[in-house]
Amino acid sequence: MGQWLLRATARDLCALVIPGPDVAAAYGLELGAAGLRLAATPRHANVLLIVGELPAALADAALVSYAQMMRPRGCLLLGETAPAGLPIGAQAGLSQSGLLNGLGQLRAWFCRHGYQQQVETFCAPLLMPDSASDGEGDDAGESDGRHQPDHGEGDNGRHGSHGSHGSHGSHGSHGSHGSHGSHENHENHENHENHENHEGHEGHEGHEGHEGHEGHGGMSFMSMVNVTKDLPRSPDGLPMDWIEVPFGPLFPGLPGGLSLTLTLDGDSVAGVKAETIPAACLRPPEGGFASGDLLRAVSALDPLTPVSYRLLALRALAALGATVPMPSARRCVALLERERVASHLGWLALLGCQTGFGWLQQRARQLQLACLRGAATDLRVLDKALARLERQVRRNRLLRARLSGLGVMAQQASLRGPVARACAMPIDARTQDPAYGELAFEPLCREGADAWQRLCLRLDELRQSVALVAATRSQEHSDANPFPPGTPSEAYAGEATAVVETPRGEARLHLTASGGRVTAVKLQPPSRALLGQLPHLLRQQELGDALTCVCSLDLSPWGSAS
Amino acid sequence: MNPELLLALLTGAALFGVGLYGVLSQTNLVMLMMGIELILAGALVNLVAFWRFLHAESYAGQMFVLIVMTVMALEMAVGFAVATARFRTRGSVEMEEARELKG
Amino acid sequence: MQTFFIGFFGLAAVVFAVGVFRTSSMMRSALALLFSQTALGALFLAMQAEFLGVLQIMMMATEMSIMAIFMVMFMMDPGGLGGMDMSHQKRLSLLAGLGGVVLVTGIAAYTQWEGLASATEAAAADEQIRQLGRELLGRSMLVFETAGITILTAMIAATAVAVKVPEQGGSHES
Amino acid sequence: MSALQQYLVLFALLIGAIGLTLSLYAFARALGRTREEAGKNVPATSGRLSVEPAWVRYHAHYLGYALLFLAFDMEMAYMYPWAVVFKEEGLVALLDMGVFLAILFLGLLYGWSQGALRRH
Amino acid sequence: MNAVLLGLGLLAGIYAVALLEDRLTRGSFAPAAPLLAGIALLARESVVARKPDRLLFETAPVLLLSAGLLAAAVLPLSPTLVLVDLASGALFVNAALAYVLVALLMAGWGPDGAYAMVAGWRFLGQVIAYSMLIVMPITAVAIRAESLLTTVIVVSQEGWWNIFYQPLGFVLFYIASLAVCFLPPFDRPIAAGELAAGVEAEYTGARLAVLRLGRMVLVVSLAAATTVFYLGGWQGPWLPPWAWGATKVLAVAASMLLAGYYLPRLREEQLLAWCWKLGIPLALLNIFVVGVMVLAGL
Repeated sequence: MGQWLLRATARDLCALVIPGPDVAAAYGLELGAAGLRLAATPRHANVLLIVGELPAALADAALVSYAQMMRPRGCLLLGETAPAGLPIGAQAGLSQSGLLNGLGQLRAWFCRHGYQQQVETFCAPLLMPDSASDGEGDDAGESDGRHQPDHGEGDNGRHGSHGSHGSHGSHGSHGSHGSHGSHENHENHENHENHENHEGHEGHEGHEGHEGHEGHGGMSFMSMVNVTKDLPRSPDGLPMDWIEVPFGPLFPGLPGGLSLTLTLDGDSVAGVKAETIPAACLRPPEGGFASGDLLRAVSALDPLTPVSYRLLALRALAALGATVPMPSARRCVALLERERVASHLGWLALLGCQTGFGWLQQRARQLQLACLRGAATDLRVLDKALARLERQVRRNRLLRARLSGLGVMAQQASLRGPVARACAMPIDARTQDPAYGELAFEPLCREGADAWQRLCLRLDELRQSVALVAATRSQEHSDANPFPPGTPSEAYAGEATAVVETPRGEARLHLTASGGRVTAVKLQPPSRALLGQLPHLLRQQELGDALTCVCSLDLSPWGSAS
Repeated sequence: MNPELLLALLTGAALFGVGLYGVLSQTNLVMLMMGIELILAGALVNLVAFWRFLHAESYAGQMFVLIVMTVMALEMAVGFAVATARFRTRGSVEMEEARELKG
Repeated sequence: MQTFFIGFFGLAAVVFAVGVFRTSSMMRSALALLFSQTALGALFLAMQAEFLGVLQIMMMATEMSIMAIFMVMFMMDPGGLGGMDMSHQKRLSLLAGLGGVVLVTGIAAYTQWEGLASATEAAAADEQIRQLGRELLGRSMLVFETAGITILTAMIAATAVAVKVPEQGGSHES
Repeated sequence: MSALQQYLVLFALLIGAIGLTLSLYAFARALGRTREEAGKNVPATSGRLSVEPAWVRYHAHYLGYALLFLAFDMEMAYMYPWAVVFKEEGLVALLDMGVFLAILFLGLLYGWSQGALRRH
Repeated sequence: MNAVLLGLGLLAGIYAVALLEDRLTRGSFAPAAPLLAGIALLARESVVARKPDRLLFETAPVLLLSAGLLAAAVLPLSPTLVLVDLASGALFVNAALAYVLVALLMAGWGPDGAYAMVAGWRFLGQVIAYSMLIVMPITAVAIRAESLLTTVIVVSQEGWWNIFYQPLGFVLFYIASLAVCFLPPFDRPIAAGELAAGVEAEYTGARLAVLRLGRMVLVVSLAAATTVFYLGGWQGPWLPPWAWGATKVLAVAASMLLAGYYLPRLREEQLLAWCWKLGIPLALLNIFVVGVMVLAGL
């Protein structure tokens, strides 16, 4: 019976992808074809799929998510290094065949380990402070549906403000509050003169302010007027409690790795905090980067657009005076444009996921993967498919109604990339590139600056990019690595800057070098200016609209703060 | 004596009692309205019981039930509207405080 | 059988009603009221008032859910995390409540209901709805139209009181 | 089937649904119990441990709609009995309900004009 | 006997719906997938989030399932295949559906999780708009049938199905039923992209299985309601009545799922405004038009 069940479980794998399905797709992984379902939350997943190397922030998220998954659960690592403390069920290479192979291993692993009696309890140091505040596993057990009434008495002083004790109140075990100092008020309460005394409980305001959410602290009777007096008011004049809710780093509707913390007033956004993944790897080691290391570090910076970043590093090194293994100018155009097509399609898939547009999500993902497979797809076929997709999307009245008027950007000098071009600002680093000049490249622009115009602009650019690739008539590589082999020479010094128009806008790399070693690296990634715009852009938007806004900007969380 | 009728009337009486307790004991406008809802619910039970066990042929009884239901809904609509307005201006819907602020 | 179910749902309604004031969680309180009303609907069904029963079950579900919105919006501690008590003059209220129950029960018990009854067999359920419809369009037409006017008044009152936002520092927008 | 028997069947269906659920739970429980682990029971918020309790005074931005609904919904109570006898009563029924609905619609229009029909 | 047949029919319907939904979300077809998913859920652990309102948390899945089942109980598959032919059947469907809202509200509040709570409240907003569009078109159907009995409603459509007699009512009812069973484009309470599964987010293992089962039952029930009220129920040539009934229910369910696949989710603002400013006046107009048509003897 157990074996039979496990075999059934092993055939139904539901994965939570870290850093996110967008990154997996950028690596060319077809998750659906491998039989995986995607989970929106770790609660519903039984496979934690780790794609590539995780930066520290995401490694923590992986641990937390793993802890929140239900047993039987397994972890599949595609890549080399696993986050510390995570039990790995299966490991394989970072490719489609690796994925299939790894899933096979994982299924076998499930059948072997699924219902083992002696399993170790998973625990990471990161989870501990929290578990202490909630009492050891008080609710996890299905033991009898009631909490032990006496748990955590010793922690009162520290955790009272969480209201963790209050939760017992709702289970009828009122007795457990006896020890709580402020509880006396209860008993006196029948006598309603006490009401006028509520100012006497000022002492509690302290522990209230500590949480910032007055609603929770109250063990004593407090005047509602006092509580609401200082609360911020919503536009309709009601003083409500606001909560901070994390969206990300593993939120399905946002680029994987981007962490938004939204302050929600009901379902309106009252405040935004955005965190990205710090590019720790760009800090030069003792004595500076060797050029090969720099090349590796920069191109691994953003898994969404590895080609652009590699090209950026190559150009920067070339500008320093190094001899670099650079592909021909035409070939560079082809590579960049192909990546732009794939990236825009990946963005469309994310938009589809965010707006619940199933068809768009799947179609765009298919085309993205086809585009990434390179030689396997004929350009004309791709162009035709894109034309169809474009027609369908543009014709969709509901999508238009959803996106129109959302996230209108003001023209600003700091804007770059498609967002700027949708604001009628023809800013494009490609115009300075002579190779593009030969192909008579003109940047496309649109007016309106809302999410719908950004969508339209990206659709236009998709077609334009396919046309550019076709115009270069460069030989398609079936090779995984389209760049010529070899490492740059080590003879250079001085300072230089290189610019590449990545799919999200212009990325600028500034290198300082001496004696053939790069001693300082300064990267200006394309999404930085936009991150600063978020609080203004999302203010008082409805939650769904706010997330669509963020999605429409196509932020990349990678390497944003160096 | 018809036991069904008595049972229904007892239910109505109990609901009325609970509602009355709520109206008198709650300090809060919203909770107070729940008490009123319960009192009206008690009335509903009695009306239906009277219709069923006394005058099953007269549909004015059922009509009366519809009217009471309407009253329940409207009481809520207006009550909550008042609560919203009060909350917006005073930051509270406590009845005690309402008195306090007035005096 | 009918007696049993009348008693059962009556008891359920009362138990839920008591629950309304016995919990510190606003959500529980609102839902207890909801299920109290649902039990009443079932009680109506047991009393063969089918249309009224189903109507009660339907109407109260949405109306009491809306009540939950306002409970959660305006009460200090909607989760009941603090176990706060928000009542006053408890003993007095309890006495008044009990007094009310005793009084009403007394009246119910000592009235000679048999003398008041005229017909005690309920018509078939679909016939009832039809009869109610005829009543609505016949004798009770004015009552019905008055109900309409009342609803209109309530709508206007609710809108006027609750929706208009007092201007404050020009910060209000849609 | 008499009306009371019909209600009994519906009630039995309700009990049956509860029974089905309980038996599914019992089956799942028989397969093994949940292991208590740190962090497992914290509400999932996309890869971060959520600290704050979510039970707050939630701002329902559609409260204008909710208030109108409370009143407007009552029309249903009258419409069903009316609909059933519509054919036999004829024009009277149409006019009666026409007036009633016109009155209600007026209320809706008033709410609309005052901005109750929008997010606040 | 009838009950068993209806139960089997319902099971088949649920399986078909689950299959199609799996096909749409994953993009590949696997006939055993829903079964495996169900087994996997039952075989998995089930956890209650810390500090929950346990009573509400546990009741919600049962209530959702019961609401769906009760709605289905009064809808006929053929003249004889109906569990309970209730005299106010059409109203009873509404009453049962109202508890979907209550169930989701409970599921949202119960676990004390932010995503779930926002999702629960949003669904309330959605339902108080769209439940009107369920109720009002049914009134127009009842006008024509002169009864609330679901079987009589089907018979009243002899020759001229309601979808042709009152197309406006059909469209409104269809859209509203999408909203009530929170299928896309109205799936805001369980949207992955907006709230990471929202109401379902804290449900795991067997509890999630029951919650999802409840939703499937709901979809089938609403498809059956659409069939009974607008598509002439079991009526049709050549095939036996039950076959027609089943075919129509499945077709409607499939169309409901497919509609969401090709449409993006609505914005809350538009969702509410369109319903109140467009849907309700149209529903009233529909009632009036049907009334006039009935009086004119059409």
